[in-house]
Amino acid sequence: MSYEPTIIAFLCNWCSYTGADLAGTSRMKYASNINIIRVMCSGRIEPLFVLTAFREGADGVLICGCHPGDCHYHEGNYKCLRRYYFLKKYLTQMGMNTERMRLEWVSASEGKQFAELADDFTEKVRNLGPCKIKEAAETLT
Amino acid sequence: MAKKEKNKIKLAIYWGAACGGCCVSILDVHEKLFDIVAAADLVFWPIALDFKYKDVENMPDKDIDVTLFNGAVRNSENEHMANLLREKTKILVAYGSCSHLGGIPGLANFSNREEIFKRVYETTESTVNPEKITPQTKYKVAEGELSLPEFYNDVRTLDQVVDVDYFIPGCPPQSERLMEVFTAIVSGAELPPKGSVLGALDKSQCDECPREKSENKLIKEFKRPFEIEDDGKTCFLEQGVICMGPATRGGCGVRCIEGNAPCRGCYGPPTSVSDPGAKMMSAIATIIDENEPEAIEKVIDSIEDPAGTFYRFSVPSSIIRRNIETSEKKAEQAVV
Amino acid sequence: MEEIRIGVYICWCGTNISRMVDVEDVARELSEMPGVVISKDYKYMCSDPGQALIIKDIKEHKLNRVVVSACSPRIHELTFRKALENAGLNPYMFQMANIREQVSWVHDDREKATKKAKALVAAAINRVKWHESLDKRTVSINPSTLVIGGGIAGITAALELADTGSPVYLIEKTTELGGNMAKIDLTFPYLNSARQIIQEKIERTEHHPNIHIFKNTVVDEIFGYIGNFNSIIGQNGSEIDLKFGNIVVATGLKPFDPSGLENYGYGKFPDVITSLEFEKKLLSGNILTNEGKDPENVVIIHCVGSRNRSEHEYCSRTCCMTALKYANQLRSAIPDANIYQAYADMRAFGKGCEELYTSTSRKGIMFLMFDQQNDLPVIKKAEPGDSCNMLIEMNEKLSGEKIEIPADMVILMVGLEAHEDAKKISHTVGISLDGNSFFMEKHPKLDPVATTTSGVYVVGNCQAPKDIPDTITQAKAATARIMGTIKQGEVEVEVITAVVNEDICCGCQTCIQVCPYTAITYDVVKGVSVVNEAICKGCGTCGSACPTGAIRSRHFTDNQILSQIKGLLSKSLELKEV
Amino acid sequence: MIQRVNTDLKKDLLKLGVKDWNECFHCGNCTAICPLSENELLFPRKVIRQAQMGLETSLQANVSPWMCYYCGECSDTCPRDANPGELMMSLRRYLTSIYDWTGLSRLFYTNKYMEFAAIIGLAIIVILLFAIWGPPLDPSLTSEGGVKINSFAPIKWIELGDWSMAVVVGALLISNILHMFYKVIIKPGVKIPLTTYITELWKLPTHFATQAKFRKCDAKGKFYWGAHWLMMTGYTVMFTMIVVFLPEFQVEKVNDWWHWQRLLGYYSTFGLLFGLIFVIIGRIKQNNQIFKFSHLSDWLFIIMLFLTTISGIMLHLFRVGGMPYATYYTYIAHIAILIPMICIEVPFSKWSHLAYRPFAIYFAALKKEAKELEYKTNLSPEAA
Repeated sequence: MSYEPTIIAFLCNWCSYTGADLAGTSRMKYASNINIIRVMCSGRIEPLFVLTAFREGADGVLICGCHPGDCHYHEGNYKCLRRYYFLKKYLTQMGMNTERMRLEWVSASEGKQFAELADDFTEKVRNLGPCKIKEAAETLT
Repeated sequence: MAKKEKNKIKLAIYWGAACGGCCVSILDVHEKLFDIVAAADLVFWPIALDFKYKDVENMPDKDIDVTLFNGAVRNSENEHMANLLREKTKILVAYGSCSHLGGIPGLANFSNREEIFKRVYETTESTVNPEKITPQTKYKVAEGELSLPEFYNDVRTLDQVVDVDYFIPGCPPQSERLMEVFTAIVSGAELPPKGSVLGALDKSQCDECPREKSENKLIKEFKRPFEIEDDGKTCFLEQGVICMGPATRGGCGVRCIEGNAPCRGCYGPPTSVSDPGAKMMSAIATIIDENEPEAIEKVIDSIEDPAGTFYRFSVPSSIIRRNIETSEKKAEQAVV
Repeated sequence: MEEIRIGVYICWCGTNISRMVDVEDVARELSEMPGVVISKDYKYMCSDPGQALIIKDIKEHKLNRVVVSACSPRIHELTFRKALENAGLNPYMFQMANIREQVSWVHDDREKATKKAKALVAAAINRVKWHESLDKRTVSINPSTLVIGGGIAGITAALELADTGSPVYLIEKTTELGGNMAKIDLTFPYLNSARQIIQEKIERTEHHPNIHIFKNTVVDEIFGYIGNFNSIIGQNGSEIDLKFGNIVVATGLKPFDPSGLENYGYGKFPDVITSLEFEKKLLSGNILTNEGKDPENVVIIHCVGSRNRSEHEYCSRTCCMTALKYANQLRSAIPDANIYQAYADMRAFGKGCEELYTSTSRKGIMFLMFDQQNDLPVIKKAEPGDSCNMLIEMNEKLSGEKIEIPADMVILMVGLEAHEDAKKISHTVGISLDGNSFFMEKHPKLDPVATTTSGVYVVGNCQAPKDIPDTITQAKAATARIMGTIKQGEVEVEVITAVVNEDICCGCQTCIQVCPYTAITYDVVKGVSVVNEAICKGCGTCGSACPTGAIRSRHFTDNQILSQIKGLLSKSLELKEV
Repeated sequence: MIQRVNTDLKKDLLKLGVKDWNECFHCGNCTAICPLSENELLFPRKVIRQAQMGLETSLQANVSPWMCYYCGECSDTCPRDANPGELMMSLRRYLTSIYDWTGLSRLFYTNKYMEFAAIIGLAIIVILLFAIWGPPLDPSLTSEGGVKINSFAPIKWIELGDWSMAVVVGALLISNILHMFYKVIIKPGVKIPLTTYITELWKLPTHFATQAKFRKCDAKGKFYWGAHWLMMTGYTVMFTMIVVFLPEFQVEKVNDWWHWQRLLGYYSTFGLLFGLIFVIIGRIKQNNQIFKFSHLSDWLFIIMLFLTTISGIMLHLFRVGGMPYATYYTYIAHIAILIPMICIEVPFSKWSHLAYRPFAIYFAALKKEAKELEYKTNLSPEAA
């Protein structure tokens, strides 16, 4: 069985989502494992979403926002950054490899960087193997 | 078996994996216990009355009107009784944090059975067990076969095992609240929709909290309660102490805060929140007053045990119910 | 609660999507999802017949939710929302799945692409179930406009607006109007005098009754939103409170500083000068070397700081033609001079430009080509015996020879780059910068004048390097847009805002400091937080920070996003075993 | 190697008659259309570029102008009317002036007064020599009825003059070719094994005799090659006969018309006349690219040759017709035209191309071999 990881990417509307669109309009090829969910700002992304994604079976979660200082809403990305580190610590405690979760800044002009990031992250998650959270949480033993 | 009086309801109380505090909280109604007894026949209450499981098994289905089930589901006995009582009961109430959210026993979900047994029966400082004897579910002796309930790998909430009608939160629930709910049930008033949390408020703790709150919530360092000189007036969060109040349902009468201790979240999340830990983590992370990764991590590191802090009472009911690493180990062992 | 009836539409986008995604299969499979009443595919959903199809179905099948799976919502979300509105449905009962930019254009395995498309559409279907009607909000428009920057772009915009009778506040950082255009002698391609053009405009601006000019002034902070911005600017020690409805950002750019490029020896050789320094010579009427002589050999080096990975990758657009302009001016000033154009590519697009190149190339001017990426010319000091001061060493591509050119004057055609304060300005007015620190337009093709912040327009060189006609065109386009909103008197604003559920809010006030716009205040009487929706821009940060779940980020609620995640994964997990 | 740009080269070339200097913008159409341009030696674009840029060394080492026979296709095709064909022609003048170490070539090309002065001066010297010596103007005929030409101009003296002129001119030409060799092969540092010099040597006589490349250039049937070949062979035959076989040629007894000497003489005369008339008409009518521009040196060359031919024909007719005085004066005139023509045109002017062309082809072949050798060495494992 060849394992294809499923990855959920939360992208902010202004920088990263536009950057992903740019990757599209530039016809840059990247792994089809990345599934994008749009939010207005990375500041909207909260642990609940990430945890739910893992619980529902995602193998990796990618979070992208504007570069520090470039947030469309001034500082939403910093809030995202703080939650990201918080979540990392919590997930480590829950015995999860936090490499399954990644935060990167992607600007609207960085279509190429997004495509490369998508490929790179997919490869990393592929190497980590399937995430067991769904299984662990739903199997009562 | 007590003779059924007219207009009296049949009430059962059972404890799963629990400390007994919930049962004590029922006793804590003091003289009002007479009101309860006047209104209800206690048909099953292992801590106080001598009934056998057989007696319950012999009851017709849905014979019991109300069962207050406290404690989490930890082993096969708990699970069996949960199923049995569900069968025999009209209104099954998850009573107290453990059956509601998993409670303190739920913290065991950070480990697995093997780890727990190893710790308890081998490595605790006071244990002398050179033969490494651990409990077995079945054991043959001359007199026949002895059996013990099976200790499960993880702790579950009641509603992860059976269908639950209502939840009364708290560790333990406040006796006053119990009486309110009990009175309501007995009076035959129209009950809220199934699945509701009874005996608590819709709003969270802060609504009742007498401490002074302001918008100055930015945090540079988290402190444990003993590390601050509490003025007894200012919101704990503003003093850098993690208080689960904002993400915890009110109704307990802010007892901990009245006692100058921050809320630990035993009443569980308000209706609008599914996973109190996730919400609280998000809120707390957002108000960290740093922008650089290293600085942020430093602030976070001042929280000793985030999972235990934010999910003190709710690990089994949370999104990531249990430690995935130990569960994976368990899975590996199973394969071997 | 009314029954949920969803219409799902999968767009072919000609072959753009259908080539890589089996759209018919997607439509067929998703028609089985609960709540889906009809599921169709169509060649071009955004076309008039495509929209008509949706409208017809909404009416016939009593649809109350619509999912369109096509291109990026950044392109056509508004189009389809309008269609819903035309069909009498609230426009927010709509969700788009982006299967072009995120699927067909970026993947090359048809099977996987189709599965991913299904997952994205399933996510949209799941999400749209939680959508709720949002009501339009309008705000009145203050007819005044703030123009930041007094160069040709800002002056043009200010004059256009002022001529229609609208008040304009023109803010200029320096002490003089005119910007870069006032520093140049002639314009290309027709070699008209730049000074004459700009001088007339400056005079008209300074005496215009509707234009209030603030020189020596910068804007530090702007509050508010489209139609109702305000800012406090300091002038002569006093503070003036300006109120305006729209903002034109026309802050221009600056020439690249070649000091860092060692190969050109700028700063080391006095006769290596930048284009703007050469303009100064032209304006003074004397083209002389540092020693006061007529230069015999002049080398004009193109693309200094442009089109190179180590400086700026973009083309600065104006330098080629300016270099040709210099060659013409030099030729007429010093007829015997040897003039060399060291260039990487000659870019002569635009009206009159190729003609300028052709006529210049016939004037005995030598065009030498070099490799701008890997092999730049190097300016060396000549030996004492040489008849010149400098030697320019380069690998000339057209001859394939390594050569050195004697020169006594070198003009560096420096590129154009964003001001260092672009970042600060972008924060002040709340717009984005692109990778080169130029202000980002709303859409590079469809809306090159507006920005992602309503009521803020970018014109001229602060958006990207451009020549004077393009700058003026953009300035006039922006003013046309602004005049449109002023005439309407009111404008629709963001409905995607945060809202506090007072029944849940416990008054912990965590949200208040989290808001970047101070849109949330604490209502002491009710003991709850309150969002000022006029100020709220809908980022959703407060919703994520609210520990009680009392704040809802409209159109991005927890339930909407969680359902989207669940819907996506329900389909996507099938992908795992390919 | 870094080449210093010679900013004055342009002015220099303009003096040598370069036309429309600024027009070329290196599109390369000329090179694409040229039937003679090959991968090994592409022209005219590259050499024009070198000339325009002032790359003296590269230009002087470049033999491609000699490869061009001026069919004019390039000039017809040029989108900017830069006349690349004519530039090649001008560059041949430039290269001739460079190869000539005496500097006379440059002097004559750039100063028409000096060129006229040299021609007229040499003619006067010839006439003066005859005058000083005072040849016997014997009006009587020999017993066979021939003019007593050998007593008028004794063969041994004429032969001595012939040979000394041939030696001087030859020495000048050979030294110029050696100079060309230096500029083309030695200075650019082309490394060629000795064997290659020998194996490629056959190209010299072959191209000299056949002008095969010109034929390729003339593929569209314009007869230029034929006319040129007739003229070239006629000239060569005549030159050889006069210098080597003078005793057979300058005879008092008129040979029968089928005698080989007379037949060859007629062939030469025909070849020269045909070619010259073709060229003169062409240059007057400017009926093709090749004739569109005529430098003074072009005219001088054909006029001198034409006059030499005409005077030679007249000399022959007077001799055959037994007209002693006419023969003697025509003889002096013929020599007075011939000597300046050969002395000026052969080493210093247009005639020199008869020698430079075959050598250019030879040198080009050497360079090509050298390049291939270098390529192979670079490919070999030792180099890696």
